[in-house]
Amino acid sequence: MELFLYTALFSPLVGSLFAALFGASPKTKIAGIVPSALLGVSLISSTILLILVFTTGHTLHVEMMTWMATGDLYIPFGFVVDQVSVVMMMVVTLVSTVVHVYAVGYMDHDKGFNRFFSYLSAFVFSMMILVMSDNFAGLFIGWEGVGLCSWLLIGFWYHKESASWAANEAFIMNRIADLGMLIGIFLVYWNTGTLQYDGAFAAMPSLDTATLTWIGIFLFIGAMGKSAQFPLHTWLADAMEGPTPVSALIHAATMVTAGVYLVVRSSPLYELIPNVGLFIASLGAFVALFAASMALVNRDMKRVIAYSTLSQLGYMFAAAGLGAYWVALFHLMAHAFFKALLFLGAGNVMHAMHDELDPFKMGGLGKVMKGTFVMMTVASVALAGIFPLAGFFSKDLILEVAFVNHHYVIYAVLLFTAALTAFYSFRLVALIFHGEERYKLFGIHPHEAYKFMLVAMSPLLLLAVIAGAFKAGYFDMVTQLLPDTEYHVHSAATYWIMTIGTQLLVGFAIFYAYKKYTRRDIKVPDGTSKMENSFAYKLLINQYYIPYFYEEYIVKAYRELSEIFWTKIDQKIVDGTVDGIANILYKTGNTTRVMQSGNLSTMLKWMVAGTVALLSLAVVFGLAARYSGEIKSILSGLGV
Amino acid sequence: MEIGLNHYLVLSTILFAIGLVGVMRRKNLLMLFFATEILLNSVNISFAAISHYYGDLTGQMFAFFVIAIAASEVAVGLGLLIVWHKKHNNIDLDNMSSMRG
Amino acid sequence: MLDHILSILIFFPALAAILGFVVNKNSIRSYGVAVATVEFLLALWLWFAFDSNVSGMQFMEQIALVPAFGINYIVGVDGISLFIIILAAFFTMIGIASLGEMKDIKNLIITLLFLQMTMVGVFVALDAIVFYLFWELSLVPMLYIIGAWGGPLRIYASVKFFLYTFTGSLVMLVGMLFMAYFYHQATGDWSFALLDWYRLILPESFQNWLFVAFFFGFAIKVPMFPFHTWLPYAHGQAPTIGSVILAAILLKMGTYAFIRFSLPLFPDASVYFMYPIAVLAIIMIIYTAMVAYAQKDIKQVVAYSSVSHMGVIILGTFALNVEGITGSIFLMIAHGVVSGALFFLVGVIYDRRHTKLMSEFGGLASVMPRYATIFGIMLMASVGLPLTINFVGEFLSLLGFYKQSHILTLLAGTAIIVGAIYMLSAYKKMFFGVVTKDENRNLPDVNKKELFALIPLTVITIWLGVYPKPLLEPINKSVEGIVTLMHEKSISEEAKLRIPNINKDMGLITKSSGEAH
Amino acid sequence: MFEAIAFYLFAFLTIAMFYVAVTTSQALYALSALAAGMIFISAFFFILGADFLGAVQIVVYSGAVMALYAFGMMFFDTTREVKEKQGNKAIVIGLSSLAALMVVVIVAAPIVGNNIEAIYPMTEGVGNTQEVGMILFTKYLVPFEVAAVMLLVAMIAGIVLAGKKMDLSLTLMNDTDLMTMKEEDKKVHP
Repeated sequence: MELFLYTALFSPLVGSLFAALFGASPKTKIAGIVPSALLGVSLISSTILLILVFTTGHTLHVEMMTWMATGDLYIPFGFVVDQVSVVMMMVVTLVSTVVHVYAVGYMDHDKGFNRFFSYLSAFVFSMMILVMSDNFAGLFIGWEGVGLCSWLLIGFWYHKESASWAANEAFIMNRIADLGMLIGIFLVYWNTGTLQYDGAFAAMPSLDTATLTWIGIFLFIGAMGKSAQFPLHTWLADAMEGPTPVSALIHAATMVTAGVYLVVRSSPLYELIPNVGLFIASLGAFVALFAASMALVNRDMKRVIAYSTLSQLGYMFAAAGLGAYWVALFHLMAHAFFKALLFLGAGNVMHAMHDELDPFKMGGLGKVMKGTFVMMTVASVALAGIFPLAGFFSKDLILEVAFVNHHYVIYAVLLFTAALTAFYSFRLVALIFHGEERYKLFGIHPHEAYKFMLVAMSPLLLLAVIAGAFKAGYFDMVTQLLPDTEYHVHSAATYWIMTIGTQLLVGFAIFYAYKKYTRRDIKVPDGTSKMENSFAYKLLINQYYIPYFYEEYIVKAYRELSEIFWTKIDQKIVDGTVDGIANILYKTGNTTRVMQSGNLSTMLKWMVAGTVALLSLAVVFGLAARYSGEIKSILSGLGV
Repeated sequence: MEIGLNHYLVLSTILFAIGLVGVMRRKNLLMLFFATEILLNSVNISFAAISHYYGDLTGQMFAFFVIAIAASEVAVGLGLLIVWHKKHNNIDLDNMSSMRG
Repeated sequence: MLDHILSILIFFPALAAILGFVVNKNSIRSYGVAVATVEFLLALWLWFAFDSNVSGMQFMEQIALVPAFGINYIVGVDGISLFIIILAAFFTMIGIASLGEMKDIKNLIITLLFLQMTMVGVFVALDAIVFYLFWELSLVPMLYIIGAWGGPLRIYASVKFFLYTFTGSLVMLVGMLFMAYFYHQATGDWSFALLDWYRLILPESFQNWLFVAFFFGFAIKVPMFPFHTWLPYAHGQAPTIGSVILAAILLKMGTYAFIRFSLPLFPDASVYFMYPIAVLAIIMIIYTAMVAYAQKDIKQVVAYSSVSHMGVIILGTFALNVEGITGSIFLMIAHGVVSGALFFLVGVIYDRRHTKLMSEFGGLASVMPRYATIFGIMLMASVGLPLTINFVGEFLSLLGFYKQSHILTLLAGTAIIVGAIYMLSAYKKMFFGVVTKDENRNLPDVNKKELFALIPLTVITIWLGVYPKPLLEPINKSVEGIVTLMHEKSISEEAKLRIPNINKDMGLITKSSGEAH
Repeated sequence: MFEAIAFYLFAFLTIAMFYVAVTTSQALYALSALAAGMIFISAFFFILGADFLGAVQIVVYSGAVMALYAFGMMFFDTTREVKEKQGNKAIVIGLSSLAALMVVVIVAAPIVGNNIEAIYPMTEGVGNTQEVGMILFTKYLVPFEVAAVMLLVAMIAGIVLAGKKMDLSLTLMNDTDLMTMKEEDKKVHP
């Protein structure tokens, strides 16, 4: 069994190194095929492990080698395959295989083809480490590795200034959260003596709640950065600069969910500190609403989908915060499938429209791009949470959790956001695929993506539809590790009212979006219409002016402060004092040179002055020596 | 009114002060030499006085040697002065500053 | 042969240097490489023969120099100093091998070999006066390297470097003499041997004063916050090889001396001064990182970045527990490798364009892909990405210091953020974007000679990041020795509390690590 | 009683003479005042019982040194009075008076221990000159000889420096000057 574990883990690394060999040379097909194949192998070995864990129920725990061993600290490269990590492995490997195959088609005109695949496989490798590691330090390795690969991939088209800027922003913002994570890890080590999950979680109940709350908060700060929660969310929208397969893999399915995985993985800790859980849930609900509102008005197709990811992440954190870890994980899985599908569909549309992103400039593409149209509609329906598809089973479950735990405020917010989600996802679909062919005005003639790209997307389509069915089997497996609280509304009546109600609400939102955006007279908004100058619209289009605030008051302030530090303090003060001392010595030398002016009389005067000084000293000390007794008494009187 | 050692010492201090004034004030080197003579003599007086009041001849010994030194100093000093005079035909102190620091 | 290996390690390069005068000009380069390689092999042999589960000194040698005052030539190596010696030998070898075209290269190679002698000497000397001797001698070759082969402002930079460090070490010398005097008072006979001094327990007030005296000498060398202004000038004007050796090895003398001298000799003073020095270290980290961000010249960015990393090292040293000190020693070696490599890289681009201003470059990634990848790896290492060598050091140092104070570590932790900011913005200015200047259009990529230096450094950065055990084990063993010594020697109550008692927890160690297997 | 009168008289006279020597602008007045001052100082010596010293003072100082100065003065054209660029007087007067004050304070307040005992005690009844002779040639023989040598050196220096022709140092002159000098010598005494 260990063989499968190691293949699942290291095949992406092998694929990445293989592709890296061709790094500098121009596009070679092999550099794309081999990593995808290796990822297929990793997918197969993960499914075998899933079947093993699902059927027999016992987990794998293997230690490859020691990493750091000093004093009491002992950190091995240990890997564990238990219920939670096998689910994550499945999600990661499946989505990345699909994205790899898709990317072979998507990137074939790009001269950095080989480099792209080495970075993408490296990303999957670090994600696998993050998911499979058995201790916090291993998690941190994956954490930073994923951050590095996202920096490489966002900044893939480095000749674009905005791409490299977005890459740096993403990396630095993740770094800020990683500091919180690091402090959390230190707290865990110094309080429980070990960083292994099992050892640490076993020792945690004995700690006092104050330290536990601190550990919970710091670990959550780490999760916040990676999953782009409220204060650190601006990087996710800018990360759309990267190629679409990257957004599909990293900023929809895997990396952003790492934060949720962390919270789910440290569920024993968050069980002990419910108030932190409540904070996480309320922040999650807030972010859900916050992101959904921004998605309503955005005019860039990929950013709308990015904001919907952010909003769904809010849902997951809400569920995890309320203690329903298995629900959060389930929603994570389901969301990964249909969101990746949505992104890949968007990729097809982008290619067809020669990298044009504004949905208002498209329209009526449904006739031309039949396959993508079907896939994106099904994905949006799943996202909205209509009955048979995956979204219903995971998202509505979260609403139930909120309702059962009597957090009606969170329930209301999440319900309203569900409606918003339905509205903006179908606003997108309507604008792109229905209505009048506005693209003709811009002289673009779109064409459907390659056949094998659509085939590659089909597993995601299938899963988006049937993922809900796994709920039962998934539930028995995962709850062996996570707390298995059942969420049943006491009376069947309220249950039915609730579900039917949400379905109607969502249906109505979809219908309204369709009616509004498939009208004939839609034209590209050019800032004149009344709606655009309304305060709300301006607030939302500028993302509540948060990026402006960050740029103005943090980035610019930091730059000016460092400029001051350098020019003023470092050169003037610190260096100044050093050179000042040197100058003082030099100047005193100069002034005293006057004494030896060669003129005998002045020199004699100085001589006599010297003797007078010495004589006066003699007098003073003589007197002091003689009357020392009296002087001491006077001084002590003065209290010296 | 008994003349004590202090009187002599006060006297030699006054003379010494006058010598100092001379040394510092004079711009003419020859006059400067005169002033140094005064300094030396004032010291001699104190030597003699101390040797007298402490009944010890060492003071006088020193006085002799001081006189000997003074004599040779004047000899050499005047010689140099003459040589300087031949070269610059003035013995003004202010333009003798070739030994500037 | 084996028990005199340390003296050979010290004096072999010196003799070779003297012989170097005889070697004629055009074969001096191969002569230099040969000597450096032999030295490196000797160092490897030392590592091979080094027994890593002995915490005390190995390969000790003792020759009486001035018996009257107990000054004798004592040398010994333990886990702490072993790897810095190997690093010094390694860097001299790859430095000489990858020397570009320099004027009168013969004298340069001879000076480098002399520098090699002094470097090894500092790290093996166990007698205060011999240590001081090598400590001063190491300034002279560096003075020539910067002064003769440096940039336009070289005289100012080299004189400033020399005088600054020199005054610091004078204060240190006074400290040493006082220490010897106290030793004489306490035990009646004169001795400058460090191991005798370890057994001397001084009252607190003396410890504080002596600590301050030693602190000035070491702080200027590290360089710590207020005394760091010589470093940017020294790096700015030094030739590539000078900067590499200065950054990789010479900066480590200060921090090594803290661990070898200040901590064990004055445990109570170290505890007493822990917070002020920690605050200084934090200022060092954040302040110099921000200054690095404001720099226009890539070499200054790297110079200030090394000051920032030294801040983390100082923090680790003054964590006064095994994890912290081991982390700081490991970070010394890590910083040596990474900043050495970074200065090589800056040298590579300087040889091609003879300018270090970042505004001159842009879009180099497309012009020089191999150079960009190596620079990227080194950038990630210097920012402290896990699985690179720097992360292990930084992680352990910050972890160690966390036990002493939570808030200060949180502040020091911002090192990883501010570090990322200035390194990434420098990388973006140089490598990303479109090629604007046409001189950059056809710059040749990294050639074989430069790769000879860079590839081993990259391999070490990754290898020691993934598998640091071979280094961590001996360091850990020797540090445990020092920490137990400090714990027993410390008088004040607070010191007993701050410095962990290793052998009491011995039971705990076996239990927790056993159970974790 | 007599001694006090003599002391004050001579003291006043000496101070007056030296004051004149220092402040006059006429070189001649300065020289003569100085010589007179010397005489009065020798008078002090006699009062203090150091007869031999007084004699020596008169002979050497007033005689030889003053004579030397007289010759020296004739050499320099000091007939017209000497213009003195007066530096600011305040410093000069201030400094010297301060110095004098300091010394007086030190002497007056017996800070200096007064337990000096005589090394070579004066024995009563024996003539001062005899005693001086005895001590000079027994205890202070070496310094005496050294003083003699010093005087010899000073004499030779005086001659060499002040000699007419001798200031042209032979080593510094170049060959041509040497040749011309030789011809002149031949002409003067063939």
